[in-house]
Amino acid sequence: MFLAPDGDEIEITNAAAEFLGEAMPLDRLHTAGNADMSVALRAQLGNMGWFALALPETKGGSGLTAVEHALFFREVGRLCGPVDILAQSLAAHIADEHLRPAIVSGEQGVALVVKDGSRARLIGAADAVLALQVDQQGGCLFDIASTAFEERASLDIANSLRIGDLPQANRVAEVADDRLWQLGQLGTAAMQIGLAEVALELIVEYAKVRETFGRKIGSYQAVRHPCADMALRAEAARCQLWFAAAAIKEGRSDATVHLDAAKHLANQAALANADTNIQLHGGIGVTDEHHAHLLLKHSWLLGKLFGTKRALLARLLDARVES
Amino acid sequence: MFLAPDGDEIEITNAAAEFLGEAMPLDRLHTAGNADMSVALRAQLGNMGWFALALPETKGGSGLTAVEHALFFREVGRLCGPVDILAQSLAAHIADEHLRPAIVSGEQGVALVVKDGSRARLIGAADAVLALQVDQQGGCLFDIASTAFEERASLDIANSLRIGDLPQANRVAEVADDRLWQLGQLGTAAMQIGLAEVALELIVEYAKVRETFGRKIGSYQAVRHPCADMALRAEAARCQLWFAAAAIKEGRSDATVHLDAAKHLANQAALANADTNIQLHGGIGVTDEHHAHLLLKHSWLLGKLFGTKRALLARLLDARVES
Amino acid sequence: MDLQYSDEDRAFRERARAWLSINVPQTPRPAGGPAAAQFDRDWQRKLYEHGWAGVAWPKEFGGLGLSGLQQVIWYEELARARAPHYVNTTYVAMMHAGPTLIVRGTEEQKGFHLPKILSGESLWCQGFSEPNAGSDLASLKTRGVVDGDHIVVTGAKMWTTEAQYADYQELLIRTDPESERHRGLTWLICDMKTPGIDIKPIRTMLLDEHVSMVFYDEVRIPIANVVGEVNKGWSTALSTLSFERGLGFIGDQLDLYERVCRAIDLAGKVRLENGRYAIEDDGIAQKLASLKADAIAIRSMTLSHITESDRTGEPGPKGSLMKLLVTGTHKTLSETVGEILGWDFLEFNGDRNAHPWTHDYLWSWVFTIAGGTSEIQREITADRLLDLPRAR
Amino acid sequence: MDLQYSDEDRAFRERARAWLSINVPQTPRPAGGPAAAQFDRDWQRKLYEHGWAGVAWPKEFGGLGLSGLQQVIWYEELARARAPHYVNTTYVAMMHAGPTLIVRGTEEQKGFHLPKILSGESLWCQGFSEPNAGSDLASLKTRGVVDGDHIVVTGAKMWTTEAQYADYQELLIRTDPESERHRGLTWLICDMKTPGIDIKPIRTMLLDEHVSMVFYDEVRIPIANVVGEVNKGWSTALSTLSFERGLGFIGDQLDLYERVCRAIDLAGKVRLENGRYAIEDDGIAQKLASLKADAIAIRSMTLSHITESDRTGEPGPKGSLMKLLVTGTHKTLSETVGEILGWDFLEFNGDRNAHPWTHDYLWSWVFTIAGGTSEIQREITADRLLDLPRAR
Repeated sequence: MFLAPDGDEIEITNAAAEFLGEAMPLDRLHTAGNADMSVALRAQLGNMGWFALALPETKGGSGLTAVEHALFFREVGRLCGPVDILAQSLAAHIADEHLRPAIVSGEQGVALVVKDGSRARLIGAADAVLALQVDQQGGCLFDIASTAFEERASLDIANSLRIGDLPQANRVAEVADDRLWQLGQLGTAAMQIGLAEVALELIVEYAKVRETFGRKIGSYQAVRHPCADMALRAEAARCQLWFAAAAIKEGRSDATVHLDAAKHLANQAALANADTNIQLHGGIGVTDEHHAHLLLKHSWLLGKLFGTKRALLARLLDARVES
Repeated sequence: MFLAPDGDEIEITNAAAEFLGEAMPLDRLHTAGNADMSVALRAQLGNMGWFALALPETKGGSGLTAVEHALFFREVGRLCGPVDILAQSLAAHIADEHLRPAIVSGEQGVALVVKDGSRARLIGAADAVLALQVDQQGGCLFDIASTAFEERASLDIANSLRIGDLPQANRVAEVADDRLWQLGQLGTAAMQIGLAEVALELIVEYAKVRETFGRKIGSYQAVRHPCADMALRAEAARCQLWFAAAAIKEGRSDATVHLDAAKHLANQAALANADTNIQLHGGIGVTDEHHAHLLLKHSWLLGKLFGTKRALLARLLDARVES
Repeated sequence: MDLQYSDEDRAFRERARAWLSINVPQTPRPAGGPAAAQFDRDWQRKLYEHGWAGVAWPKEFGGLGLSGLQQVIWYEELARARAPHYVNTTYVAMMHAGPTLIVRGTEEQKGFHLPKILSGESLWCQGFSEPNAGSDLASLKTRGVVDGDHIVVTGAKMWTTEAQYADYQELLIRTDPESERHRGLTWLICDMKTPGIDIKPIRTMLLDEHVSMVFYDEVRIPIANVVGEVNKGWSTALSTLSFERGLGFIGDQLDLYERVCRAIDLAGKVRLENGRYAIEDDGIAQKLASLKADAIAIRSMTLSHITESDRTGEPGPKGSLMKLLVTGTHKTLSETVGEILGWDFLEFNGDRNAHPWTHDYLWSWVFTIAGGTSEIQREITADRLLDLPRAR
Repeated sequence: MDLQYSDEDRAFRERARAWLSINVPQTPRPAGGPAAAQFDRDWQRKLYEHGWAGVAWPKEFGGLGLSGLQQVIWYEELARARAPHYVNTTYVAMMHAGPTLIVRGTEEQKGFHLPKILSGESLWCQGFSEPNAGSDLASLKTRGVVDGDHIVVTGAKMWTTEAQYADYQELLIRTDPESERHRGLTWLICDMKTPGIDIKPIRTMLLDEHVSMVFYDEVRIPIANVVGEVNKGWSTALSTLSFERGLGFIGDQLDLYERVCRAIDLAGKVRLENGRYAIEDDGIAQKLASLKADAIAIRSMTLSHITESDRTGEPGPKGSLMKLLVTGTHKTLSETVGEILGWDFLEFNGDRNAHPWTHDYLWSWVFTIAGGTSEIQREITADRLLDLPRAR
C-alpha cells in the first residue's frame, strides 16, 4: 500500500503540469473571450493524447487508470481548466469507433450537460457539436450540431453557460453503467482539490511579502490560523482522493462511497479555501485582475457537477466502507 | 425610546447583584450538595421579595415589569442560579390567594417540570412540594408532596434532575394563557445572557495575566479574536433581550417573536461563549475547581427550557416583526 | 428601558412617510455609470428642495438636525417607500465629507461646500487608502510639498469609490517627509478637476468599476483647502472615520430583515435538486430562521446603541461589533441563498438588478474587507471594548 | 498509489485477528481507579506472554518491529475485537517512555526498564507540563541541583496522567538555574516511590481524577537516571514528543468511523422534541453524513501518512493537521449527538460506561487542549508546513 503519487504517476503529473501551464495558464482568464476550450487548445490536448489518458488501449487510449486520471485533472483544476476537458475525456469512453477518433483528437468538441429541472444546462464551448450527459445510471452523448441553446451570463469565468432542450432523438452513444459517473466525479473532485491547493499557495505566498502595521501579514495569527485550516482541508480531501482513485483502480466494492466522500470534501475545501483566500488578501483579493475570484467562481461550478452537497450526503448517510 | 437599563432598573440590577453575590456565590458549586435552592436560600429570597418582583401589587407583589424580571434573572444567570428560582417566581403568578403566600415567602418549594416524551423531568430541590409545568398554552401547578421521583445524575452542577410521572389529579392551580411562558422564556434567556457575559469576563481577565511564550495570552490574536466574537454574541443577545423585555412590558403585538429571537440568540451565545472560555483557558479550563465547566453545563440545561433551538427556529421562520 | 417614540418622533415619521409616498422616483436607479450619478444628484436635489437633505446634519448648516432615533426612522421610511438606497454617489459627501467640514472646516470651506453637497451639486470621493495602506491607514505615503500658497501632491490612492463622478475628494497625504505613522499628515480638499490627476478605474470581481486608483502627478492644491492644520491631518481624519463608522451601515442594518424575509419567500418557491422546495429542507429552514433572529437583533442593537448615544451625545465604542455582525449576517444569508437558488445563482453579468443575490454574494467580501476588515474590527474590539493587551 | 496489503500484512492481520478473538478480556475495563490500572497491567502481561507486546518497538528490544501499516492493522484488529482501548495506564510507558529509552537510554536503563514496561510490570507517567508551562513547555521551572551522584529536584508538575498508579516518570526539569527556554533542561527517570514526592489528583470537569499535580520536595534522583545528558534534556524531550505526536491518536483516528456509524444508528432510534426521529431532520442527517466523510478521510490520511513514513523512515510534518482534524471531528460529533439525545444527554455522573456520549463531549476539550492546544497545532502548521513568518 502506498497512498500518494509515486513513480510514473509523478512523471505524468509533472508532464501535465508543464503542458497545461503553457497551454492554458491561469492568466488567460484575465482576458475576455477565453472561457471554455478553444479550438486550438482542444487540438493541442488531443495531439498530446490527454483526452485518452484513461481510455483502454483497445480503444486507442493510453490505458492508464483512475489514478492518472485524477492526477491529470488535479493539474487541470489548478489552472481553473474548463470542464469541457473532462466532458471530452469522458465522451471518448462511450463513443463508438467511428465517432471516437474525432473526440480523442479534439477535432469535435464535447460540452457537458446537466439537468436543471426540465431543461438542460450546457457547459462548454459554443462550437461543441456533441453534448455529454452523465448520471449514476449511465451516460449519453447527443449530437447538438443543429440545436440552438440560449447563452446565459456565467458567473464562472472559465466556462460559458447555455440553456436549452436536448435533442432526445439525436443520441449518438449511450452506456448504462456508472463508469463515466465515477470518472466524472473523480475528475471534478480532483479539480476542486487542485483549486483548493492553489488558493492556499496564493495566500501563503502573499502573506510572506505583504506587510501591515509594520509586520508581514503571515506573522499574524489572524492570517496564520486560517491558512492552517486551509492546509488541513486540502490535505484531508487530497488523501481521500488518493484513496478513492486507488479504490476505483482496484475495483474495490466500496469505491463509490470513497468517491462520494472525496467529492464532498473536495467541494468543501475548494469553496472554503477560495473564500478565505479572498478575505485574507484584503482589498486586492476582490479585484478582477487577481486570480482569487477565478477560483471562487469556478469552485461553484465544479460543486454543481457530479455530486452536489445534498446528493452526496444523502448517499453517504447510509453507506459503509470496508475496513 | 431607550434600550438599556436605566434609572431604577439599574438600582434593582445592582441590588440583585449584591444580594445574590452573597446569598449564592458561584463558588458554592465547587462544594458538593449545593445544587438547587436550599431551604435557607429560598427563605432569604422570599424574605427579600425577589419571588414577587413581577407579581402585580394586587397579588401582594412588587408590581414591577418584565424588564425588571429580565434584569433580575440576568444576575441569577451570572451565578448559575438554580432554575427553581424561576419556577418559584412563576408559580406565584398562578397560585391562588391561599397558596400564594407560602410560595412568595419561599416556605414551600416549587420545582420546574418539563415533558420528555411521556414522562416528566423535574428540575429543582428534592424538598419541593409543588411542581410547575408551563407551555405556550398555559401553566399548571401540581402538588407533588406525595409523589416519588427517581433521581438521575445531573450533568448540570447547579440543578439536580429527577424523572417520574406527574400526579395529574393533584392540580392545585392552572392558567390558560401564555404569560407564564413569556416570563419563563425571558427569565431563561436573561440567565443565558448573564452566563455568556461571565464567560467573556472570565477569559478576558485571565488573558490579561496569563503568559505563554513570554507574552500575555491576551496579546495573541488566537485569543483576542475569539474574545471579540464572544463580545459580539453577548451584545447581540443582550440588545435583543432589552427589546423583548420592553416589548412584553408594553404589550406589543410582536413581543413573542422578539422573545423567541432573544431566547435563540441567548442559547447560542451562552453555549458558544462557555465553550470558547474553556478552550482559551487551556488545561486549567477543564478542571473541576474552575468556574468554566459550571457555565458550560448549566447552559445546556437552560437551552432545554422555554424554547429549544428547533422549536424556536420553527416559530421564527414564519413570524414577522413590526417595523 | 422602553420602546416608545415621542410625539415628535411619530409626527416626523408621518411627515416623512407622506412625502416619500408621492416623491420617490418611479424609475429604478441605473445600475452604474454616469447615468447613475446623475440619478443620485437629481434625487439629492429633490430632497434638498423639499427640505429633507442632511438628516444627520445640524440645522445651522442646512441639515435637519435629527436625533439618532429620528435618523433611524428616516432610513426605515426610505426602505419602506423603496426610495433610492442611501449608499450611492452622494454617500461620501453626505455621510462624512460634509460632517467633517462642519466640525473641522473654515467658514469659507463650509460656506462654499456645504450647500453644494446638500443640493447634490457636488459629489465627493475619499482619498485615504493606498496600495500599501489599507486597514493600516497610517502607513500612507502619498506626499505633499508646500510650495508658496499651494501644496504639491504626488502619489497614488486606491479603493476610491466613484472617483469618476466626484467633484471633490477628501485627500489625506503625508506633508512631513520625516514623519512616521499618524504624525505629519494633512487632510486636504482636492478639486478633482485639478491638472495632474489621473483616474484609473479598478474592475472588481463584481464586474463593476465602482472603485478606482487615483494618481497624483504634482497636483497643486491651495493651502486654503487644508481642513484642520498642516501636518495634523490625522486628527481630522479621525473625525471623518468616526462619521463613516457611526452610521455607515445603518441602511444595511435595517434592510437585512427584509432581505431575510425575501429569502424565506424565495425558499418557498424554489425547488432543490432533489425536487423538494428549499424551505422543506430542515437545514435551510433553520439557517434562514436563525438569520431572521440575527436580523431582528441587529435592529435591536441599532436602536439600543443609537438611543444610548442620543443620550450621551457621543457614538459608543461598539461600531466594530455592529460591522462584524452586519457583514457576517449578510454573507451567511448570501451563501444560504446560493444553496437555494441552484443553477440560477451561477448566472451573473455584473448587473445587480438582474442578478441581485449573486451580486450580493460577491459583495460579501467587499463588505467584510472595506472600511476595515473583519480582522481589524476584531482587533479594535479587543483593544477598545475588552482592553486586552495589544497585538500590534 | 495502491491499496494492496502485502502477503505479510495479510498474514499478520489473520494471526492478530485469530489470537484476539479468543484472548480479549471478557469483562469490561473498570471505569477508573486501581482496579482499572490492574486490569491494564493484566492485559499488557497477557499481550507480552503471547508475543504481542510492543507493536511499534524494534525487535531487538522485545517489540514486534512492525511497519507503520502493520501497526494500523493491529489497531484496527484491536477495535474490531473490542479489545481494551490502547489509551490506558500503560500508554505513556508503551507509547513514549519506552521508545525514548530505546533511542536515548543507556544500556543499563534499557536493560532494566524495557522488559518491565513490555510485561506490564512498570507503569509510567509523564512529568513535562507545569502550572505555568502547558503548551509552552520550554518555560518550565521545576529545578534540579546536582549533589554528588544525585540530582535534587524541587518544584511541581501538572496534568500528569495516571500519576497515582505509575511506577516511574519521564521527568523534565531545569538543572541550569541561569538557563532560559530550551537550554539547561534535563530528562530524568524518576522512581515514583522516591521520598519527597506528593501526588495531588486534579478533579476534572469529567468528574474523574485522571490527571494530577505532582510536587517534589528535595527529591533525590540518581544521576544514573539521566536520559541523554545533563542540561541537554530538550533534545531527549523532543524524541519523547515526536513519539507522542506520531502515533498518539492512531486509535482514535481509526475509531471515529465506527463512532459516527453508531451515532447514525442512534439518530434512527431517538425522537426529537418535535416527535420526529432525529435522522429525519435534514440538518442532523447532513451533519452526520458529513462527519462520516470526515471519518473516512481521517483513515485515508492515516494510511497516506503512514505508508509515506514507512518509506522515508521518518514521521512526516503533518501530525498537527491530523490532531486538528481528529479532535475537531470528535467535538462536532459529540455536539451533534448532544442535539440528538435530548434530556438523556444531560445525565452524567462521571461514569463513561454509563454515559458515553456525554463523557465524550466533555472529553472534547481535553482532546483539543492536551498534547498541544488546537491553537498551538495551527501555529506548528503555519511554521513547519507553510513556512510562514513566526508569530511568537
